[in-house]
Amino acid sequence: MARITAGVGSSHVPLLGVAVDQGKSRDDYFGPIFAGYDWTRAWEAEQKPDVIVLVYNDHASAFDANIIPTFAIGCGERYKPADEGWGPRPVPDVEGHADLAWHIAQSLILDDFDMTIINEMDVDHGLTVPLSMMFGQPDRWPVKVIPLAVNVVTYPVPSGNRCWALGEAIKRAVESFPEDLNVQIWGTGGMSHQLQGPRAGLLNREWDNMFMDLLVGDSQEARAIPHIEYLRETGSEGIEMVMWLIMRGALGRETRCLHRHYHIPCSNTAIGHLVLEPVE
Amino acid sequence: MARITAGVGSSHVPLLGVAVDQGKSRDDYFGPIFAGYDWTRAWEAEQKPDVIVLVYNDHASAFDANIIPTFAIGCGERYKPADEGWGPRPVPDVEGHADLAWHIAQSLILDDFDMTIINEMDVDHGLTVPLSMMFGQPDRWPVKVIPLAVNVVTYPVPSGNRCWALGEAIKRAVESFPEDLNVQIWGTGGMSHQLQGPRAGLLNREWDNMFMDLLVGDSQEARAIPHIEYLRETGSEGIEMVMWLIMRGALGRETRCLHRHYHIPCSNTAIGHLVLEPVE
Amino acid sequence: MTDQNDRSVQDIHEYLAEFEDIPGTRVYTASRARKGYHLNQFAMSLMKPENRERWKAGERAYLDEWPLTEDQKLAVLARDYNRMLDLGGNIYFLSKIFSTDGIPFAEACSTMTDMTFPEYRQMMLDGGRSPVGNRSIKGGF
Amino acid sequence: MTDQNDRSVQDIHEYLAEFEDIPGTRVYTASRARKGYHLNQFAMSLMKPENRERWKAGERAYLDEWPLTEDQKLAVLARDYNRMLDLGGNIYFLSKIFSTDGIPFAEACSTMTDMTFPEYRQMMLDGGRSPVGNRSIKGGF
Ligand SMILES: [Fe+3]
Ligand SMILES: [Fe+3]
Repeated sequence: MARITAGVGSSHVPLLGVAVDQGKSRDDYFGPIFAGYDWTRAWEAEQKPDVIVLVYNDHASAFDANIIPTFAIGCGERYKPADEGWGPRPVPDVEGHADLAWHIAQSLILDDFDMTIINEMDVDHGLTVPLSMMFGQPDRWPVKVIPLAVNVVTYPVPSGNRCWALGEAIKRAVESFPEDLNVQIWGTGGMSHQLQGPRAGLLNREWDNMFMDLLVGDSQEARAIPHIEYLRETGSEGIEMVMWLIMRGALGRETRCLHRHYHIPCSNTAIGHLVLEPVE
Repeated sequence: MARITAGVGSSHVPLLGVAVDQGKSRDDYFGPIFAGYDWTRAWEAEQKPDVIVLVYNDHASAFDANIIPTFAIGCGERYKPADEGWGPRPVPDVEGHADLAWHIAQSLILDDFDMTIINEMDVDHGLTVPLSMMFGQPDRWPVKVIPLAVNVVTYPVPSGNRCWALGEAIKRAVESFPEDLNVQIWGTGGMSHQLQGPRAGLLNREWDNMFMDLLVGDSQEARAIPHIEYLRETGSEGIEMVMWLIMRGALGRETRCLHRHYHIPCSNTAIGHLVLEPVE
Repeated sequence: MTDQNDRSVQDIHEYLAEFEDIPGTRVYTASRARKGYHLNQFAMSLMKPENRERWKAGERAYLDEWPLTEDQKLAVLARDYNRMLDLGGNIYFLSKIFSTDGIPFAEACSTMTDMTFPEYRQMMLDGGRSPVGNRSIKGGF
Repeated sequence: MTDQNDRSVQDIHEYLAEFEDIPGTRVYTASRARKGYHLNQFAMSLMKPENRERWKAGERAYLDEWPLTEDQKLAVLARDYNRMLDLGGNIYFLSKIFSTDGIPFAEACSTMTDMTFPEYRQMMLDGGRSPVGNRSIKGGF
C-alpha cells in the first residue's frame, strides 16, 4: 500500500532558482535562506521518497488566459521546465508517475472533485524551485513527481476548506494504491508577498508564523481562513498559501513538526518552510 | 433577478444536424423525430429565453486527449461550430453571455465546484444540434448560450449525484445575478446508445422512459443511479444522460412536464426529449 | 450543499472492475486512455482539412509521423475499429477517421458487430439491440 | 466527505466587493480578466524566443498584431505596470514583458510603488512593507 509519509511546505520564489542555477546559493544574500533547507536536503536523502505529489500553481506558463482549471493533475510520463521569458531553467526534466497519478485522478473524481486531467505540459518555477531547494542540482531528480496545479491567480480561487478537503481525498486515494510507495506531498507558494501595485513589497512575519503554527498539531482552524484575510494580511500573492492546506489536509488528523524555517526577504517575498509528519 | 424558467432535455445525435442542414428533416426517416420537436419550437418562439445554459459534452472536438476537464464553462463572447471531420456545420456562430457566464463560474467556484473556465473554443454537434432542433435554421440564433461541457468520455465521469448538485448550484448562481433574465437550462445527450464494439446498437426503451419519469415531480432517485447501471442498461454512450441530471438539479425541488417525446431509432441512438418547468 | 444525499465513496478498483463485466464493450478507462493516447491524438489531427489532405495522399506515411505502435498503425490502415478500441482508441476520436472516409457513424458501428451494415440498419429500425442477455457477462442477464 | 466543516456559501457580490477595500491592490477578478484578456495573451506570447525577437525588433508593430486598446498599447510601450493592471493585466502574464526586458521582478515591482528601486530594495531588506495601515481603506487599519 502506498502511504503519505510526510508533508513539506515551501515558498517557490523564482529568484531562488536563479541563485541555484548561477551558483549563488551560499552568498550573503541567499546563504541564510538556503541554510534553512540544509536539514531538509539531508532528511530527503535519507527518506528517499518514491513519489511527490507536488502542489503548486502555474504562473501563466502552461496555461494561458484562455483556459483556467481550478485543479489540474498531471498524469503524463514527463514534463519539461518552462521558458518563462528568459529561457528554460537548466534543470533535469521532471519524471511523472503516471500509474499513481491516474489512480489519484480517478479516485478524486469518484470522490466528487472536478479535476482536470493533463497529459502534456511544461512546469514552471512553482514546481522546479522547490525541487532545487530540496534536492540541489542532481543530473536527474531522485524522485518522481505528480504535478497538481491549483488556480490561485484568477478569482475566485478555491476556498481554504475546499483545498484542505482535496488533501483529505488525496490521502484516501494514495492509501488505496496497491503498490508499496513512499509518497510525500508538498504544498508550495507563499508566504506573504505582493507583486503588484503601490502596496507591492508587503510582508507579514507575524501572520505567516501564525499560519505555520496552525498547520502543526490537530487544529482545523486554518481551513476556515477566508480569502480576504490572506489578501489583507499577506499581500495579493500570499493567497498561494491555500496550497499548503492541500498538503496539510493530506496528513490526516494530527501532525508533528520536524523542521521549520522562516526568512525575510527573498526578493519581494517572505520565505517559509515546514516539514511535517502525520501522527497516527 | 435572473431566473431559470424551464429545463429542456434532448438527445444531440450528429445525424439530426445533417438532416437539418440537408433539408431532410421531414422525410420518412426523420419526420417522426422532428415532429416531436414541433411543440417545443413553437413554445420556444413564445418563451423567448434570453440565455440558455447548455449542458453538453465535447466529442473530441474542442478538447483533445491532452486535457480532460470534468466541468468546463464557456465564458467567452462567441463560439464557432467545430469541424468534426467533414467541415463545420453551416449554422450561425453561437453568441455567449459573458456577464452571466462569469457570474455563474465565479459563484460555482465559491460554492466548491472545481470549474475549468474556457474563453475560446469551438462547439460541436453536442451543442449545435439541440439548437437546431429547438430553433430551426435562423440566420442568427435567437438566444445567447453559455456552454457547459461535461466529461462523459474518459472514466470516471462525474457521478449522477455530483451532476445534480452542480445543477442546484447553478440555480443559486443564476438567482443571484441582478439583471432580469429569462434563463433556460438544457441537458443534452443520450438516450440509450452504444457506438462501439460487438454490442453496438443497444437501445433500451423501457429504461430510457423510466429515467424520464424520474425527472418529473419531486423524486431525487435519479441522482443515485450508478454509472454501471447506465452502461449495462443503456449502452456505453448512454452515460451522457448524467448531463440531464444537471438540468434537473437546476429546476429545484419539483418539476412539471410540459412536453415529452421518444422515438427509436435515429442512426444508432434512441431520441428522448423532455420540457420541464419548475414547480415553485 | 454538495452532499445532500448520502454518498459512500466507492473504491476505484471495484468501480473499474465492474466495467469489465459488460459484454462486447470497452469502457474508455484511464488505462485505455493511456494506451491509446497517440492513436487518439492522431485521429484528432484529421479535424484539420490540411491534415486530411496529407492523410489521403499517403496513409502510411502520415501514420509514420505519429508515435503509434505497429499494431495500432495496422489496425488503422485496416479500419479494424474493434482492434483500435482494444489498443486504446476511443470512438469519438476514431470517428474522425471514418468521417474522413465519408462513412456514416452507423456504418462504422456495424463493422464492429457480427452484422453487415444492412442487417445492422434493419436491427436498429426494428428497435435496436435488446439489453436482454447483454447486460452482464457473469450474470448472463 | 467534502463538507466536514460548516460552510455557508458566500454571495459572490459581497465576496468581490471586499477586494476593493484593499489599499494599493488590484485583485485579479473576472472583470479584470475579461478586460485584460488580449493584453495578457500578448504578454504570454513573449514566452517563445521567436516572438521575443520580433517584439524587440519593433514593439509597436508587434503590439499592433494584437486586438489591444490604444490605452493598453501605450501602457505597455511606457512600461507603466500600474496602468496595465488597471487595464486588466495580471502580473504573472505581465512578467513576461519585464523578463524579456531583462528586468528582475523586484525592480519591476518597485516601479509600481512610490519608491526608487534602491529604496524599495532597502525596504525589503528592512523587513518589507508593514501591513499596519495597509489592510483596509475603509477601516484604516
Ligand atoms: Fe508563486
Ligand atoms: Fe453525444
